[in-house]
Amino acid sequence: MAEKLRLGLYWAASCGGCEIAVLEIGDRILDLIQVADIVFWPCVMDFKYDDVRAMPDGHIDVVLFNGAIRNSENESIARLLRQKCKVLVAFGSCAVEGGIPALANLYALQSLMARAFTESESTVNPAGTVPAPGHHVPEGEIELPVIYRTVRRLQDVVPVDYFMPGCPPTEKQIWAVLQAIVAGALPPVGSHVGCGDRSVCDECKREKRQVRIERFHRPHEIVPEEGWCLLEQGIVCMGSATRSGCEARCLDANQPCRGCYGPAGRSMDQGAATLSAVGSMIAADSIEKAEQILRDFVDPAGTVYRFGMSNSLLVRRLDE
Amino acid sequence: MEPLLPAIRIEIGMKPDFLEEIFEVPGGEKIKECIQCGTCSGSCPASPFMDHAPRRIIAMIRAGMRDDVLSSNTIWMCASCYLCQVRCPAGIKITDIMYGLKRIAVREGKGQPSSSEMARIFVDNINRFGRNDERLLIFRYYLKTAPTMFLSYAPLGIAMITHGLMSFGLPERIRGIDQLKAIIRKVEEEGVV
Amino acid sequence: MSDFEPRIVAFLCSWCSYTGADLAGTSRKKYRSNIIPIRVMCSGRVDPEWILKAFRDGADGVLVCGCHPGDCHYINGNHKTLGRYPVVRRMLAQFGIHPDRYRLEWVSAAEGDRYAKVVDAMIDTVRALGPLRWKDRLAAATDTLADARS
Amino acid sequence: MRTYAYFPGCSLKATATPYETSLLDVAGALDVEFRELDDWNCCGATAYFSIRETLSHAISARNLAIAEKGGLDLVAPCSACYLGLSKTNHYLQEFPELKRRVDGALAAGGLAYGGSVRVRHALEVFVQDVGIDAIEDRVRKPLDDLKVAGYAGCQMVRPYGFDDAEVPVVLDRLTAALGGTPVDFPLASRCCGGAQVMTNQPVALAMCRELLACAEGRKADVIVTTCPLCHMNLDLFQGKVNAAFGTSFHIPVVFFTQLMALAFGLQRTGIDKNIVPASPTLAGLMAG
Amino acid sequence: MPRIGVFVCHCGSNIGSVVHVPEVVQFASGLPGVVHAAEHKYMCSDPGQEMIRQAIREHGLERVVVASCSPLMHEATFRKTCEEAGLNGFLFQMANIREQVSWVTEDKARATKKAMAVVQAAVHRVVGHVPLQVGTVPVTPATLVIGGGVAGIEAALQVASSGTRVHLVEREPSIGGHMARFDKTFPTLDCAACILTPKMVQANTHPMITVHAWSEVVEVSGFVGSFKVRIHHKATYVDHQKCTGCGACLQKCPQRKIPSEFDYGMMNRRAIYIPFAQAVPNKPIIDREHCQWFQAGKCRICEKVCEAKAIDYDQDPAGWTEEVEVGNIIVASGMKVMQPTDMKHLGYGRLPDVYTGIEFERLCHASGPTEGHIVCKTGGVVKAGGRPPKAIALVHCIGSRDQQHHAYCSRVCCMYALKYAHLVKEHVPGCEVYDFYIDMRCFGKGYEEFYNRLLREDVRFVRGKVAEVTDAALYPGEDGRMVVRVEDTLVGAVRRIPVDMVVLCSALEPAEGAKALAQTLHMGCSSDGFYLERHPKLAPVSTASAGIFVAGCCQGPKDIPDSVAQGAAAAAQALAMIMKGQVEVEPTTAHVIDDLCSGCQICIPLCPYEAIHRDEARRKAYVEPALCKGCGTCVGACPSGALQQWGFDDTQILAELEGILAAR
Repeated sequence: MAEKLRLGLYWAASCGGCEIAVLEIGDRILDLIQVADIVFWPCVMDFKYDDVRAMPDGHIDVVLFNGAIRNSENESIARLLRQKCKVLVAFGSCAVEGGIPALANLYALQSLMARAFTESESTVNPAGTVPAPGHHVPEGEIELPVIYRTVRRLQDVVPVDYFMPGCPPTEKQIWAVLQAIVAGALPPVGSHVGCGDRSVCDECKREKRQVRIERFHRPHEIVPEEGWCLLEQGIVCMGSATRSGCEARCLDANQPCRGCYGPAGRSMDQGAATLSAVGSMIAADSIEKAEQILRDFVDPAGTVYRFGMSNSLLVRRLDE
Repeated sequence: MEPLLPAIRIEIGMKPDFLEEIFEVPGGEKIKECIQCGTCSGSCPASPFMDHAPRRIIAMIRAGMRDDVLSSNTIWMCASCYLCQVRCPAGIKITDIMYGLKRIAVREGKGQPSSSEMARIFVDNINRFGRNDERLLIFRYYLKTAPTMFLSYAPLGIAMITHGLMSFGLPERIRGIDQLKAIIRKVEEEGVV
Repeated sequence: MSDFEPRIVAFLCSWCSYTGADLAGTSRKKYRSNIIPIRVMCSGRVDPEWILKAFRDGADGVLVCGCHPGDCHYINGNHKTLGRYPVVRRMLAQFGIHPDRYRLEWVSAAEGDRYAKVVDAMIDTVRALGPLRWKDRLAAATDTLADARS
Repeated sequence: MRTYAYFPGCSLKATATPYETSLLDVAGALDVEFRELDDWNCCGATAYFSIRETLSHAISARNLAIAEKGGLDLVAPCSACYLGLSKTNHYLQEFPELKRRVDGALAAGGLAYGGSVRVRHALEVFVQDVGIDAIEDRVRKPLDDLKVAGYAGCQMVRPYGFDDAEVPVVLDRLTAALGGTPVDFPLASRCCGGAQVMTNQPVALAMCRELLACAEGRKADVIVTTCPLCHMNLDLFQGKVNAAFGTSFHIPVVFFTQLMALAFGLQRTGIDKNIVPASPTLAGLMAG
Repeated sequence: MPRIGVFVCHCGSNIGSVVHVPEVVQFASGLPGVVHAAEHKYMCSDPGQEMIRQAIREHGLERVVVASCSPLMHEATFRKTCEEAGLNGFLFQMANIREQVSWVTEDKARATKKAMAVVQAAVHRVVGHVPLQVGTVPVTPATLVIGGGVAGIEAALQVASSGTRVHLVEREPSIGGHMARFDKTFPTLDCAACILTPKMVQANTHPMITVHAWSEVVEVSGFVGSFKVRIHHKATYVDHQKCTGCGACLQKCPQRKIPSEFDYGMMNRRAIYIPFAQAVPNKPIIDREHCQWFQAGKCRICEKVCEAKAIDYDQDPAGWTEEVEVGNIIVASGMKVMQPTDMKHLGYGRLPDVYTGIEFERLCHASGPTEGHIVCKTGGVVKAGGRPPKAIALVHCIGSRDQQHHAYCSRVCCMYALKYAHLVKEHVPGCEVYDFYIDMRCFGKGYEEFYNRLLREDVRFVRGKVAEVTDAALYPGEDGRMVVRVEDTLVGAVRRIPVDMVVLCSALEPAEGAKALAQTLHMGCSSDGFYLERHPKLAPVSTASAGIFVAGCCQGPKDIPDSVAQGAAAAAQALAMIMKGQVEVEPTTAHVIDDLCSGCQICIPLCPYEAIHRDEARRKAYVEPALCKGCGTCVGACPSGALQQWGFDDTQILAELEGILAAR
């Protein structure tokens, strides 16, 4: 029989949801290992980076890389795996477009550190200790990865073969992609896999009533009417500007789409696309009126780039 | 016998940039837009007594007839009633332009001595006392310009005294005279008119 | 920043503002040359993506001009434009881009003079704000392994 | 009780004292308080502009700055002061460069002016704030069949006046309220010659003549004025007009406040202080 | 990469004197894809165009960029040039380096740099151009004419004479406009009624013209070729089908003292009335506000005396509305004469016998308040038998050429003042006529000659704007008269001139409601409030809105000859369109990229023309090209880029943007 397929999975700057999502395939993982050896999956089995370093280049057939590039470790392992694998898949929203970690790009690193390690209400840190790259312990020097000021996508540090968005990708899509990998039936390099190429509205069953937006609500402020387009109800839903493939699950839960699959169709900036659509829908005939209605659209940047900050045209806040 | 010279204005003798001097008056550029309609002259209660009515003064300014304008009695005839200004279809602040011309004339010692003298004394009174004691004004003015004429005013003076319109006593000075002088000095330092 | 010459991109609707800008020329109004227009049929066509793209790729300011509300040649295309305007400005501010770098102005086909004034005013504002240099500053704010090792 | 900052100006302290006394009495009668502006300086009138423009704004800005501290409207009974102060107010808004200089000058005197002071004419305050009706109610001795030529003069109505710049009406409304009869006086806002009376007297006299002739033609018993200079030219110099033109005008000239005092039945009207003696009708009212 | 040709125009010295053209050409030839770059003194001239055609053939150009004037000026010209050389006209892009580069700065270096950036943008953009075909839409063979003044009547008659249906809408009870009030017309002095009335009647009786008098256009929808127009007919309370116009009701109506609008209140009319004797249509209407029956519930006399039984008190006071379909619209909504009431120093409204020009017209008119006798008021009333004036003042430029009112010149005042001067001389022997002018503007055919004639007729011309008109008599001969105070600027002296009548030649202003009508029609106004023509010289009667034309004073003050000429010109343009039967529409419409459209329907309510609907079967948006006007608003809003606009595709605009920002 032919040599078994060699798979690797890695977890960079992300919540770990993607790893769990993979396990979602359940018993089918047994079918998987019939045809594929998992040669690197630190989250699940005890592999060492040195094991990978020891591998010949291109040794791993496919690496599913989840998580954004937030620190020097993320980047160096990304480079290492790129070298050791044939096919690199950016797996999940963080790897594809920055994801939740990339919201950090709206702030300066120092202020984030201060908030996280000293200022936050729940923190007790009288010494004001904060992570430092180099640290001396009795056993000697230990090195911590350096945190980057700007969170980036996997494709910003190494060439990526396939993009599989989703926070996390659905188990259905994961299984489909794994099957494609095993069958060697992957689309041309550079494609998005495990998703559609239209917008979430394509899969959303809610009805449109062609009404204009009089005022905005945040999801927790009202109980939206079932079955009616949330955007028309004044809840910022990013479905129309977001790539399909999730089967509109959030909307089935009566919650707006947060846009985790990234921009739809030909749009090059998911946030701008959303603002353009939403802005066009409000019932205003003067700038003043528009301002008044949009006042309730809180934190536009954090809303429309919740998952896509690293993927956006502007990428981060830069103070003049 | 005197040779007869033609009454022609030779361009070389004109001062075309006189116009720019007027621009120092706030809003002075509007003078460019004058259409010579004569509303100002027709409105002016004093124009019948002027060497040149306001409209022609503007024309002369634009023609660069600097000396003629500054030496004319026109600018001193303006009583600042603003009638020309509120009626001017070109929105020219004519009264202010007359003030501007007065200032240039005073600076260069041109034009009606009597009028400029009056203004000078007035200003001097203020600069010294902060207020303008009318008795002092009248007194200094006529003493300076026409001592003889002063006598001819005796009847009026007496009338005023008998009607209790003229008191005696020294001119009073305002308390903040130094403050006022400081303000004046500051502006003078700026060297603007 | 006196020597700094801002680059400003203007998106002009063809019916009012582009015609107005032409009128400024026909009547020989003078304004500074830092602005380069892109003609669209209606200000409603202007996609916020273009505005972000302009800022990212080197524009220091973006001006959008359309017909006065109520006078839109396409009835109410400019209502969509003004609906997008405030929220885009607010988002720019969140990215640290001064909202005045992006302006929406109404210029009718008869307001050549106004167009000239709007342009000069915009140039003054942006010149005062200084260059944006988005790409360079973004690169400078991005760390790499090299930085980490050093 | 209405309270205002009060800017008498130089004339009311000298040649126009009857104007001030009647003004203050009438104010009292109408429950209006005029608080004299502390240590005010001369407004600069028309003469100062002829020498220094920025300066004349600076010195009148000093008055405005002092008034601003008090936070009250600034009332000037003299039209020249009224205009001088209003003009500075307007110009400081209209011309930023001028404002910069004036601010600098004020600072040198330890003052600052924010531009919040409203400059009002005494007549404006009585007719607009107190109101025609209140004035009518206060009348004790109506000016029955007294024909009054309301002479607003120029600087009270131009260019920043509160009344119509061409055909002012406020004085006529006041006259009517006092029980008198306003005569149609087409020259109501025509200039009296102002300070020309000193510098170019023949011109001023000629201007006054037109006014007096018109008033006489309209059978006015009295000309009512709102400005010390108008008053001086028409009253004090009426004799000179007659001398110069061989006319024989004898039209009494009174301040509008004197007319009010008369109609209110107050003790001091000061009308007797005027040069031209009261006409029979007027004398009658004063006696009765 | 397609083969691109760049052609830079000097436009004589218009561009060449500021932009260093050779430098631009050299720069262009270095741009990616550019295989040929050239310059020409006048690119739009025949040789210039021939140069482009040749280059296309010789160099096998697949894209063309012309850097010259505004695309609004010559885009069509050069598209045609490309077509003639076998290149689709939309593979062409214009770079405007005149109106928005060379004409707006004197800084040659900067201008040249800017021109390069503009050219580079065009070159980048044109790469992504695709061939497009101009579409056509049919034209409904009918024209709407708004306004029944002389311009509107002329336009209506011209259009109708071709056998085309015309709807002529007039908001007054009669057509005729201001001209119907005139006595004589300058400079020929022929009787206004004699030349206008026949046209009015002709219009009313013309089989192809429907006159909607006492009506207003309240809504216009649709677009060039097929406008839907809602016309509101105000209530007349008289059935004009039945009414024979016998006039019996007019005699019997007891309400006699209602000031006539037509005569500016100088005459009275009844509650049931026609505005003037020759009114067209010559059918009365009832003025509800003054009618005994409507106000007091009694009378009904008109009903009793009407043999035709035409009186109908039960008409809906709100009137009624009808909708008509037309292919194009001619706006001739006219002007109004300014009321100089706020110029108190001129005595209008204060002194008797001070009139506006148009009021004086009625004084000269045989059917006016004085039966054509120019006489002073008696007891404050204008009527015949009054004392004839010994002297009259004609005052020019009232509210015109006056920054406090209207900066513009009203163009007709000089001439009608001269006309009045003549009429006074004719009607009132021995009357002195003083004509006060700033500049005598006699620009028309035979006008200067007319002025010359009046000079011979001993009119006293005084160059100077009247400062004031007063009744303050100060000098002998002034008692009981009005005195005009003016500087005779030529003599250089102030003059006081006693007169008995003053005519204020007041300005022509945009008509009442002009702004509102402009909005109904989506038409532009210039800052003075008059309607904006598409080009002051080359397109004086068309507007920015295709299929909408302007004529007469609604576009700016003008005299009768010009108004009539414009009416005819507008008619010609309207007819040309109708005769052709179709109009070309730009192919720059929106279209849907099916694979990308998810049917989110955000675009659908955005389209003001309802050109987008959802294909339910395929659950996708569909744009109907015939309805799409090509504004691109839906494209800008589409969150997935599934909507694109031909000629304004995202890729094209972004390429243009890159071109601009790449320039250094």
